[in-house]
Amino acid sequence: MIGPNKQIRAARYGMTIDVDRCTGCGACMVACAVENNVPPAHAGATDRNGITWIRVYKIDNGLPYPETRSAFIPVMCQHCGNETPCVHVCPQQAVDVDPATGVVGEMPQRCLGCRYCMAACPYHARYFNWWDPAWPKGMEKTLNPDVTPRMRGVVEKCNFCHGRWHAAKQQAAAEGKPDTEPVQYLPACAEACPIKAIQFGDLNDPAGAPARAAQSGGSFRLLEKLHTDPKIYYRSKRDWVRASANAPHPFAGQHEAGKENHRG
Amino acid sequence: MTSTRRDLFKLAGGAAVGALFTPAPWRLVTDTALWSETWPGVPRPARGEIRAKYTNCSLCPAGCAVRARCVGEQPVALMGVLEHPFTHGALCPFGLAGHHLPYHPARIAQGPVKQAAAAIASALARCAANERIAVLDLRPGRTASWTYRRALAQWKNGTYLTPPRTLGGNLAVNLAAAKTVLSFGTPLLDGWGTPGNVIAAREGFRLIQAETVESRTAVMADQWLPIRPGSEPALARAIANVLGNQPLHDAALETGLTEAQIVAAARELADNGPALVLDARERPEILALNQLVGSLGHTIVMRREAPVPAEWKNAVAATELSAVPDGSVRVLLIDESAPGPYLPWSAVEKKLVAENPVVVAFAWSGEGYGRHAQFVLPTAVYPEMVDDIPAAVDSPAAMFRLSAALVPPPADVVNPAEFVAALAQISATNTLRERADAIHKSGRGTLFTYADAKSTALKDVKADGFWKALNEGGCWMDAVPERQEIPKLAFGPPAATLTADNLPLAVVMAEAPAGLGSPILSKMYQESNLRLAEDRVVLHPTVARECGVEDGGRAILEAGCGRLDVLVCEDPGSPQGVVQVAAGPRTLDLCGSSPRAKVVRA
Amino acid sequence: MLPWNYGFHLDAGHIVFLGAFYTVLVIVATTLVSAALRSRQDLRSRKLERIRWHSEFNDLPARDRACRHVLTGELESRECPHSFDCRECETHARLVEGHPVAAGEEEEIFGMSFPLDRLYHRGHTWVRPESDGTVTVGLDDLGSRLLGTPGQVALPPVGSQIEVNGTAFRVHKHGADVRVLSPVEGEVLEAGAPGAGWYLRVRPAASGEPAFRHLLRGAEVRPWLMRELERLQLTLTAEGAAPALADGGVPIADMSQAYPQADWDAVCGEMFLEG
Amino acid sequence: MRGIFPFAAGAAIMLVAGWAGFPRAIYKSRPQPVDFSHKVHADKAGQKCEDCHAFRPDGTFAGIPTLDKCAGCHAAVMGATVAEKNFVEQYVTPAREPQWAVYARQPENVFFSHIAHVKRAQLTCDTCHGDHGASDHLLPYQEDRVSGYSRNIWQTADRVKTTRAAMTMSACVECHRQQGLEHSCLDCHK
Amino acid sequence: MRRIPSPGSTKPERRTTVDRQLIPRGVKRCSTGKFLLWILPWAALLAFGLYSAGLCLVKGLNQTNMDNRFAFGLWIFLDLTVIALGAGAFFTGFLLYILKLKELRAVINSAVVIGLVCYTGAVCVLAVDVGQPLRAWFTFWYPNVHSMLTEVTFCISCYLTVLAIEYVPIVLKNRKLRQVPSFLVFEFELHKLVYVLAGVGTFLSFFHQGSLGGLYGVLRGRPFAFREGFAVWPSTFFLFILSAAAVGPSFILLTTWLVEKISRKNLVRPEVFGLLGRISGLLLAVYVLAKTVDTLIWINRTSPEIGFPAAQYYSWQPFGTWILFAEIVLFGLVPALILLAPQLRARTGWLVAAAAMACAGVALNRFVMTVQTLALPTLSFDRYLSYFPSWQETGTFLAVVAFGVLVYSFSFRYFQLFPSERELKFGAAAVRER
Repeated sequence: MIGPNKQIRAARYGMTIDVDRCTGCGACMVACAVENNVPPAHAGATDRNGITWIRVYKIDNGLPYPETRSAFIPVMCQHCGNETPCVHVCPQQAVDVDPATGVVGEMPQRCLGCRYCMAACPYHARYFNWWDPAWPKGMEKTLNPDVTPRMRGVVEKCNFCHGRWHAAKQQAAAEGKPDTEPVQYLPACAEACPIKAIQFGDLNDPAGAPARAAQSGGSFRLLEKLHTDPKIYYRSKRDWVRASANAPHPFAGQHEAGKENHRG
Repeated sequence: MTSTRRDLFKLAGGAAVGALFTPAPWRLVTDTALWSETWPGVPRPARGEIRAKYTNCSLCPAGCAVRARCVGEQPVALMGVLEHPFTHGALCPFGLAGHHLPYHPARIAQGPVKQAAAAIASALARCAANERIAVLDLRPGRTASWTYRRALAQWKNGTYLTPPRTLGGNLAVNLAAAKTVLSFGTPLLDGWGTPGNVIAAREGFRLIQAETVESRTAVMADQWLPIRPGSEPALARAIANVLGNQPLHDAALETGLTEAQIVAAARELADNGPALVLDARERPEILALNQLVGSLGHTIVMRREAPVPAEWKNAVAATELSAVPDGSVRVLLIDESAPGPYLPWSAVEKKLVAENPVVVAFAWSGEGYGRHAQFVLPTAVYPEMVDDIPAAVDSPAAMFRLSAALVPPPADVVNPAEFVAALAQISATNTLRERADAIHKSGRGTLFTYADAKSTALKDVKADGFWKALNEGGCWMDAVPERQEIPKLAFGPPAATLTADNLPLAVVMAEAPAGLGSPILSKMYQESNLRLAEDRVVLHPTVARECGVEDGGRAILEAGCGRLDVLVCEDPGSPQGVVQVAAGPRTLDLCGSSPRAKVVRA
Repeated sequence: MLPWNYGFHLDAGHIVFLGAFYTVLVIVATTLVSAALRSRQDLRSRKLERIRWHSEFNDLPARDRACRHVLTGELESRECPHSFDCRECETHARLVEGHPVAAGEEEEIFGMSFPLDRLYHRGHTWVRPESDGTVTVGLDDLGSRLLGTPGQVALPPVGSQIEVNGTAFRVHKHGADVRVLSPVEGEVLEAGAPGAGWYLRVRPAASGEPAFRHLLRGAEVRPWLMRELERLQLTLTAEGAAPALADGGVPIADMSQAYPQADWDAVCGEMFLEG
Repeated sequence: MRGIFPFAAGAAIMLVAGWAGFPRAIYKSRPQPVDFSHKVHADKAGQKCEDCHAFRPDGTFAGIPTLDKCAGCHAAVMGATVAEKNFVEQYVTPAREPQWAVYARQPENVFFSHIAHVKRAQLTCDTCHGDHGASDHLLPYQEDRVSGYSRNIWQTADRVKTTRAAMTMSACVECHRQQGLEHSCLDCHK
Repeated sequence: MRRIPSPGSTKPERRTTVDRQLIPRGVKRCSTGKFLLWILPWAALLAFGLYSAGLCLVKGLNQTNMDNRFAFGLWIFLDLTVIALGAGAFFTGFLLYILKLKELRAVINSAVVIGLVCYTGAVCVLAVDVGQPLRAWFTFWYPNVHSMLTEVTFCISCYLTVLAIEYVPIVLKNRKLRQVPSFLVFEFELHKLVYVLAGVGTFLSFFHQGSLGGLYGVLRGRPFAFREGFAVWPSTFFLFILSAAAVGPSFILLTTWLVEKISRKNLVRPEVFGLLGRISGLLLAVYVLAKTVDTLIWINRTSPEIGFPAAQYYSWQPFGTWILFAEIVLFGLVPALILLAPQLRARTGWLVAAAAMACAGVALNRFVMTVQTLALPTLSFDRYLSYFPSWQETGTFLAVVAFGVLVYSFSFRYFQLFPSERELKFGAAAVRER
């Protein structure tokens, strides 16, 4: 990738998600699917091969009823900053990190569908088009023109609503603003979250909401130990929620081995 | 010259080598790769100018303000109107994808309109003196509801039926005033009332959620009281006893809570007022707690109805479904076009006459009462329909807002109100405008317009301007009178509790939208299991083992009114002795009136 | 992959990776091309026959590649490094210089006729110098008995060149297609016939002893023939001809008739040193 | 020499087919609905590109004007050309939008912002569109049968002679690289 | 040439079919009918497999049971296994042409065919396995040189080319084909240069076998597979090379033994079996040692350092520690010891059993690296899921097996795969005579 040699201020777009506010309503998932032209489930799709660029996991503290306490963790592409696991494995440069925005971008049209990046991603934030995308008859009229629908056989994932970024840049150009400053925009999930649990912005901007939230107490990132430097920060006051972000088995020993979250 | 096989090989070889030195193979290789981007099966989004249109979501009584992002005339995305003083820009997942509904595969486009009309006419002709023609309106209070009531007044036995409800009609909940909320299974943070308003008010009150399972609201509540299934009335009684300094008896045993928990909850209600008690099933004995904790006039208030034209006053009164004698309805028209609470079919069916009742459902899909009705007449669906949305349960002030059509409806849809009006031979073609004019004439309240996010006193707006604003995205909000009348709550007797015979599991209904949502909701229901789909049940692993079913396996849910094929999800966080089921029309029909069931291997 | 492709950067990774890739491609391509060029050159310089023989000689079992001096017992064990072309063999020259081959004593060996007036090739042909300086070429007695009365014989046209260990002529018999190796190098002058006792009359390319050094003669014939009969016996056993001929027995005139169930093609291939 | 003949013949046949026949066969040609003359509009009507091809307030490019824009002048026949007469009769009077084929229509996965190039980068129209604005006729729209891509965006006759498709990423990349504006795929792709 | 009919020939020539004429001279092959009977079930299997693969290509990969969690399934696992087993081709070539172990001439042709079959099959399955085969050339055109998969793609395709070129002399040596002079000469000249190809093949194989291991070793997001290493190569890179080299000869041994059993012929000398076994055992022992050291380093350092106690990987059933034991001891150390013990090696039963165990061990290793790696969740709240291949996946793979058997059967019938076969036949005849 060619670094920018024009004098621009690089952005590092990121999010802070307040887990203590998330009600798990699913608005982010739906808004994301609407925004990014993700088709509804094909007959036969399951939670294992359906596509949703952002998936809300229900996690719990591992205690038996009635001590069980749950929380919701929306997981999308974490836009890793450091040796991004997926970028280095792609055999044909279909994945890159934009130095100007920090967004890990994936080009479905370049993708060959080898799925190596999916094996590389510890967050399961990448989805493969097992089927031809199919919308019920007539519903293709509601597709967002700013995002191209993907064909089958390619991998796709969250790109912080790049269509919106393009639109915001274009708007900035129309307003005569210089292109040296990062544009302000909101991805669909952040906009749709009714309780505003998702804060989005430039993490390089210390005054920005996500940067401040990320600095505050109770902030954590998923699998920080792997040193992937994700740009999605989470917040929770609950210790067990923070613990679950990193440990492979946060509650091993509290209940029978092999217990898994069945409704995640 | 004779050619041999070897010459043929040579020719082919030469052709291959020659071809390699032309652009053809290389272009074809590139082109097929490009073709794989646009091959049939990948739709191309329409391009065009992007503009915003405004409307109000009519998918539930909340009526959230909506800004639609349109390409040309076609909405491609919906979002809330952030500046709206009441809905605050919040939109639930169903509302976010509402623009897909016209293309839902289950949509009905045509129906036997003439046959239905003829069947109704002939039924009316041979209607006995004690038999009724009734309209079941799932969302009362609309202008269409007034049309029904006016139309039904034309017949001797015309009866206007509504779902049973205590709050939401004349009684509204004022969450903004609440300091403590005790909720008995109400999905308060998951679609109850107006989500934007609830979220805005959430900081102001402490929420105690008494519910068997850890629902979405329970997760977010300040305190979750995991009570035994069906023990809500017992908990209410126990709290009443604490407040009345009576002994608790065996409440702790019955509810599965500790006495300390019950006492603490009661104390909190009493000491940290104004308090509010809500119940998902609006059981009178539970709502009566409000009287004890002094909510009336503070957190439960009287609400004026939006003004109506004077000439509409000649209308029948509303009757709750349960108040109608069994076997008395000859003709039943069910308006599902504005979704409301789904009443189990068994409760509706027993009101029909035994022989040859005529049941007509007005619906955009046949998934609700259409499964039971003789005639299903297609209606427009949001965002095609034009309808008004009365104030939601949590709005102390009356409201008037329109769900204006963003896309034109198909040609063959029926307007239920106009259909009924035509049967009764009254005029009902311009009722929304008439209502708007009546509101405008009252001069009360303010008009909030979405495009410019401005509030204007209604008296400063002209009648035409008001009508235009309502159609292009606006909301009228009544002024709240400073002095609240103290409402008199008429709480009925406790509902009879059902005993379990051979059905070992208590059914806990998970929240579900009324009616079908966009196909894209498969993200939540099917692909992520974030919410329970109608064909899934949740069991504790031990219970599943006892039932002989396994995670992800097929099973049959058996309840009082039949059986249903379901998929089993095991969840160690689910209580034992309970089966969690999504509250869809099918499951409600199955076990709505008797919340016990059993699960057997398919 | 190419510098003008999108995403190509001139960094260490690309240089090392693509450098290795192109090197491999070049090596493989060079190998292929040089093999093709060399074979073209071979065809042009009429090395076909020589290559065919080399290739077939290489495929012979080590036992069958034994040096003639091993057969006579002069050497313990030696594999022929010259594809039975003793004309270029220094070892042979040295040995022959020291101990010239003794003249043969008998014309009938194991009941077969091996006249002393001719030289024998290990592919069961003989060369008989004629008075006019030409030579005649024919099948030896064992060869004749193996083939019996040939079904079909394809002789080279008059005037064509044949070379040592190259194809002399082809014989079809009983499902066997036998390529008979040429014992001499030279121009075909006349074609004979099975009935005539000889098949080709050839003007040799060179004359004198060194030109025929590769052929067996005199006392060498007997040990060689003994070995050949052993081989024949083994071959017949292996190829399904049972019972084998008894020790000391005389091969009958047309052996293929005697062993109809034997894979005669394989037997002939083995005995005529063909792959 | 006879040995090489079949080989040479095969090679010759494919060379001719590949160089002469293939470029013709791969494209599907479609005439434009109206024989529009940019020249006439620029010269006689004295219009600039942006008079018809305008930007909307949100920065999007409106592209080919819709019929209302044309009908603003051509409500009735103004000139004497057959093309104009046909246009008025077939489109303006029955208020039917002409189905223009857009030479420069970008593939679905490309986000191209006109305003960023025109307003920010100060490129003139002819940098990419050539002298399209001075053309007298519209050339037929040529579409690659396999990929569905337009053959060129320049719409000038000399480009048609080349076999290489005009709409390639390399042309974009070349300029972006010079300008130091090449960051990632999603700069231009959507 | 002039043809002169023999005066004595009155009987018609014995008829020879084309099939007969193609079979090498002097070796015994079953009748055409019997051969067809053998071919038939494999051809049917191949047809079924091609149908399965066609379904996957036409309808898409939804025909498989793979999903977003098991993005790699049966195909990748078996591809890795098949490629490891096919390593016999490069390694035998290396031993024969570079290290001049002349005895291995007896199996080199067979090894080349096995290699070709394995690699062709693997590459074909990979072409079905990718979502957009039409774009497969992107990897060559726009390579990301930092990706192990790029290295694998380049090396495998190059090596497949090399194998195909190495296969050419075997084909051209066919009795009928070599009657064409240019074929004969080309075969001869190419065969003289085959050591170059063997060298290139060794280089390529070395790298792609390693890169296949590196494929998993570099996955930082999969602590189960992640390994430290040298420079850009994680330790799995070297372990894969070593294990492939170790089982390559074992697989050659196994297949040769199988062919001997099926064709009921002696094809190679027992010494060659012994030699193959010895080489395999030696390398296997080295591999087991290296693998043990690597596992210990991983358990005690690599994994805990990123916060994943290694024990927890084995708490997910059915992937208990037994799998580690089976992989290293049961199918690693045990066959290595058997192969290294001269007394045991001398007995065919032990030899073959040990070779089979070694092959099973490498298959298990590839299974662990593929399936277990993907099955274990990294995120604590992620689900642990299972996967079972669909019939289309199985069918596609069976096509590879059938294809392999068919190619090998035809090669065995018409080409000289075992140069010592004739010799051994005479040896047997001599024994019979005595």
